[in-house]
Amino acid sequence: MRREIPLAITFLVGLFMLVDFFVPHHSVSAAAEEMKQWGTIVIAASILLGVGNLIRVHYRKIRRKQDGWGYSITTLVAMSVMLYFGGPWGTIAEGSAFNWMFLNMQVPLQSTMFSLLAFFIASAAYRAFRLRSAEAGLLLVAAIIVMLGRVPLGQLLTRGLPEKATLPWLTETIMTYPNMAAFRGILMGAALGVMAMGLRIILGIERSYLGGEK
Amino acid sequence: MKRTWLTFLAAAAVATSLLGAAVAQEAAPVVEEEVPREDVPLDTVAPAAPGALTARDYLDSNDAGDKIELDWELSPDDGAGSCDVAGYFLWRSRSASSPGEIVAELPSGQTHYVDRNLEPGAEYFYSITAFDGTNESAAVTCAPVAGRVNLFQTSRASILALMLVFFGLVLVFTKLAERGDELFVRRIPGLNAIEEAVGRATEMGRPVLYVPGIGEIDNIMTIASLTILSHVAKITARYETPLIVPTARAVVMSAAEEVVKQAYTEVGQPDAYNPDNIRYLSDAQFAFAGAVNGIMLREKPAANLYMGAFWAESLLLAETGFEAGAIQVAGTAMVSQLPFFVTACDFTLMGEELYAASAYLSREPKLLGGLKGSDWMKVVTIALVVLGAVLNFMGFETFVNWFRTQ
Amino acid sequence: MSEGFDLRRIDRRIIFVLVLVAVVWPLIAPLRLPMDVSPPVQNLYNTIEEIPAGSIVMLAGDYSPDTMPELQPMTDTFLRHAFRNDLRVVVACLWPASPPLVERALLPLADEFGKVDGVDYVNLGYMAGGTVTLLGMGASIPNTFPSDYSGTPVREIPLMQEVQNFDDIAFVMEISAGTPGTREWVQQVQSRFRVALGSGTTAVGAPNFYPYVQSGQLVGLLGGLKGAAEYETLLEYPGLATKGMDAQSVVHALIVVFIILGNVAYFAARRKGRA
Amino acid sequence: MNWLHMLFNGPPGTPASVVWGFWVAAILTISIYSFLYKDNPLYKFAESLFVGLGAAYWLALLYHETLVPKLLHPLFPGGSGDPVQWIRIIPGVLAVFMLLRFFPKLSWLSRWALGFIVGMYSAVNITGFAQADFVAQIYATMTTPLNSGGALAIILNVVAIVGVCATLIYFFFSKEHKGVLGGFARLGIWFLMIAFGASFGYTVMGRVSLLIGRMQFMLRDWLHIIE
Repeated sequence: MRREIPLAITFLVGLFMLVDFFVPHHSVSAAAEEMKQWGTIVIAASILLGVGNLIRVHYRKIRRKQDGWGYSITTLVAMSVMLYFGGPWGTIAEGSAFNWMFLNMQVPLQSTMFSLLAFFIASAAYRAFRLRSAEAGLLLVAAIIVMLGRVPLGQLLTRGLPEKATLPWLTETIMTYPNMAAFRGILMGAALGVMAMGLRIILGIERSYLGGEK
Repeated sequence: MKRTWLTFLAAAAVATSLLGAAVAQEAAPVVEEEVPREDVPLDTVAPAAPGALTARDYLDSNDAGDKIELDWELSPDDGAGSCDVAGYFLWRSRSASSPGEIVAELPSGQTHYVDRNLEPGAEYFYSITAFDGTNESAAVTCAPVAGRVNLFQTSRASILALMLVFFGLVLVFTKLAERGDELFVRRIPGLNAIEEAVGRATEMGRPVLYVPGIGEIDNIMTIASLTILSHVAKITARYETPLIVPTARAVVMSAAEEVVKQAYTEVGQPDAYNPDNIRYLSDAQFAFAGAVNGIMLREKPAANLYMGAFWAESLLLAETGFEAGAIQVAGTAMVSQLPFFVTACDFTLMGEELYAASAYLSREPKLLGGLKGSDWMKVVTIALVVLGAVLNFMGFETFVNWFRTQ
Repeated sequence: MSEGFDLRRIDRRIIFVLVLVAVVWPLIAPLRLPMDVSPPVQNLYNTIEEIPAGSIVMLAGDYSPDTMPELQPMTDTFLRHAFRNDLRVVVACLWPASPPLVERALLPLADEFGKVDGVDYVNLGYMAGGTVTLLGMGASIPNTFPSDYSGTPVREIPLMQEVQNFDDIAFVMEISAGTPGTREWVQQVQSRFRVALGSGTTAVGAPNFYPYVQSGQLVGLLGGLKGAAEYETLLEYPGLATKGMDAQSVVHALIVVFIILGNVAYFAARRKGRA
Repeated sequence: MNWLHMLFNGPPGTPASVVWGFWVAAILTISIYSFLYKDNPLYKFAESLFVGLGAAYWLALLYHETLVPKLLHPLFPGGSGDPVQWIRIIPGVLAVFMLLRFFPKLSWLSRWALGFIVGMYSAVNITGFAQADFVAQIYATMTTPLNSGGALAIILNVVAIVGVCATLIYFFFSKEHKGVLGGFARLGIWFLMIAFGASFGYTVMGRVSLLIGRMQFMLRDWLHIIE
């Protein structure tokens, strides 16, 4: 029973949502709408679960004094302070302490973290991106055209040439035809993969998401 | 069991198409009523009433029947005559006896409106008046009208049909695979590359590094990666080559432990399994990449295999591995990371190849069924695209328009 | 590997310093390179220009601070465009970090154009659920977002009295950094409810969406900082994106040089190794 | 002197909290960049700070923006005059079930909630992908204009149609890639490589833009060197 009920729920909810897509009748859509609102609530709970897990991991790390447990303290303290300002008793609006922490701590941390990649990509460009085959060569040539054609520099470099020989035109043509075609092929293939997976889940053939233990 | 399903799906397909055809007849427009025109001279009086008002079910056989489309002729004083029409009031009522309430105030010059969010299928009475800011003209009415309640979105018939064909293919092939039929899947060249890489590591007496990505355990790329890991582990177990598996997720680590341990047992080398080589490094993306790079520099693996879900760290890993001179084979369906793997690795399994490799190795019926079903659906797709393009070029649009979903 | 001086062995920190200089120098001393406009950006701009004044448009903010440099200028420029053309704006976010980021652009612009909260614009804030939330909005936007970002119930917001579902929205501008984002909006909203949809995405995502542009599922596409800069150019209001374009040009040139140099060094070393 | 004053007080009229904010942001930015020299405690500190703040932020937003308006208010409207929406007890129970995962003895109940979400997502994905990424793409490919727009446009459009088919053939696994099929597969890989090249170029562009954004913050908001 511990497996059958969830599988039945999955099947019924899935089937009903499929019907909702094809049948515009109001008796279906009214029920479906309320169910979608439930979906947002249950998904919120699943995110809560994720954050809860994070707390548990760091708590255990501190309790067992694992490597780097000091940093786990930082994590939990930072979290508590921010929650103190933004919890049920606090406010998250513009101008609040919570908002200040978001704008002046979270924003710079997160955006700087990812801007590191500019450096890494430059270093990899020099040290690892190789014309190891005809295919990789084609890739790099297309990449170089796009890199130059997508910035004002490309326009400057081919200024004066006929329109259809300029880097911006070449870039847009690559994007609109071969790039579009390949991505459309990938898109359709991926769509089939997702649909097959969805079918298996709704029919209960795929049940790994329920976890291992009985 | 599966046969019942197929029959059910086929029956559903037939039934829905018939139903769709039956319901799809367009609603006939309601005949409008002529209203005598009152010629009104000047601004102290109301403007002339608008011309004939027509109301009909919104011409879309796919809606829930909650929309009514209205058209009217301009008042003679709108843009002409005494030129004093400021706009129109559209009235709606559930009974013929009262004008009901104003549902819309429309600017002068407009002759069209779609009234929405009505009770599906209910009968409504509409009337329209012109106003000049102070005075309102006589009302023009039309016959009662009701939205048509549809049971099937006919514009989505092509989606349903192709979906059912595809689902049928997937289920048939899954059934065949379960029955033990030989389903041919070509060998993915990337698998040979993996085996060569492991072979070379053995020759050099150096370890193999296998990174299963930083996806969670429920990510299908991670799942595919674990299947390939099992294959790799069997080879390293036979050759007695150390296999290092760094992970970014605790759950993936325990899964990887299981997979590797079982692979070593299966080839009769349970003692060669070293649990210390399956490691959890860090959940944080860059910390994980940094730690893996550390392993590359210290333990000098001769083969680096990256299989699974990768994000921005792909670049850091492949660069360091390249620098260290290892043979590198990658596989991911993360399209934005593929370019970096292609240029920095010796071989790359791209997109669906990763899933195909895992189906090829595991021979699991549900994976094979999906793979074969998708394959033949691609054949159908190409045939449809070519046929459609030719017919469209020649001007036969009926066929092509059936695939239009909006 | 060959001995002695090897071009390939330079410390990567030298590369890092070069990149830093290539970014900072053009920011301090701008080169003012010319700007062209690509068709997907032009189409987006034209579509918005054709929306009648007074219509309600939606800004869907689905990004977080990490991609702000690319996407915040798009948010800014779209809101400026909408307010300039007297369009009313409903903001809805599927990413938790978006509401305050959009708010940061919204409040000063509303001041500048004299727009009133709740009448000319409303920020509905964040709602969990991703794709399911989008479908919920297709049925009822007020039921899906029962209150705005500051907690005011939608029934007390005048603008929301005119918004039931996507039938009331003339155009949706989706600012997207990943999932849920442009793909989900195309799948669940544009396809299902036939809304005109434009998208501003990170550069990383942009190539993936060209099939949607070709098919007309997206009326236009802003790809990365360049897309944002082109949009700023069309609106004749150059902002941070335009100012960043010089640095972008210089760094791209530097990276192209790195790729070429790296390959030359590699093949030279290989030839030497073989001989 | 003037510049130093600006650095610590901001342009005239700037509230102190804003200036302090810039300083905190700048210090955190530099902490992250210290990773470029090498991994170090300062970077690790900043990183763990980030994880904690991110989690707190998400929790607070979930509570204020989703759980209150969607669940708590409908069930406990208090003095607001709204009727109680009893039907929301169902998702409320499912949400509680979901959280029971933390208690090993009751964690099996969380599968009910999981089954609900997974079923809903699967169906919604099936129809979304089937319509937008499959049928709509077939339709768009079929209707690629082949008799207007001049010779070059027609050639490019034919290239696009061939490219879509060749890419699909490359990802076809039921036959060996030999003969004509092999030829098309080969063509498919060229299309893929050009697309990956484009993707490469765009990714470089994106990463560089992020760095430009940070530098604009450092040079403009914090140091007041640029406009």
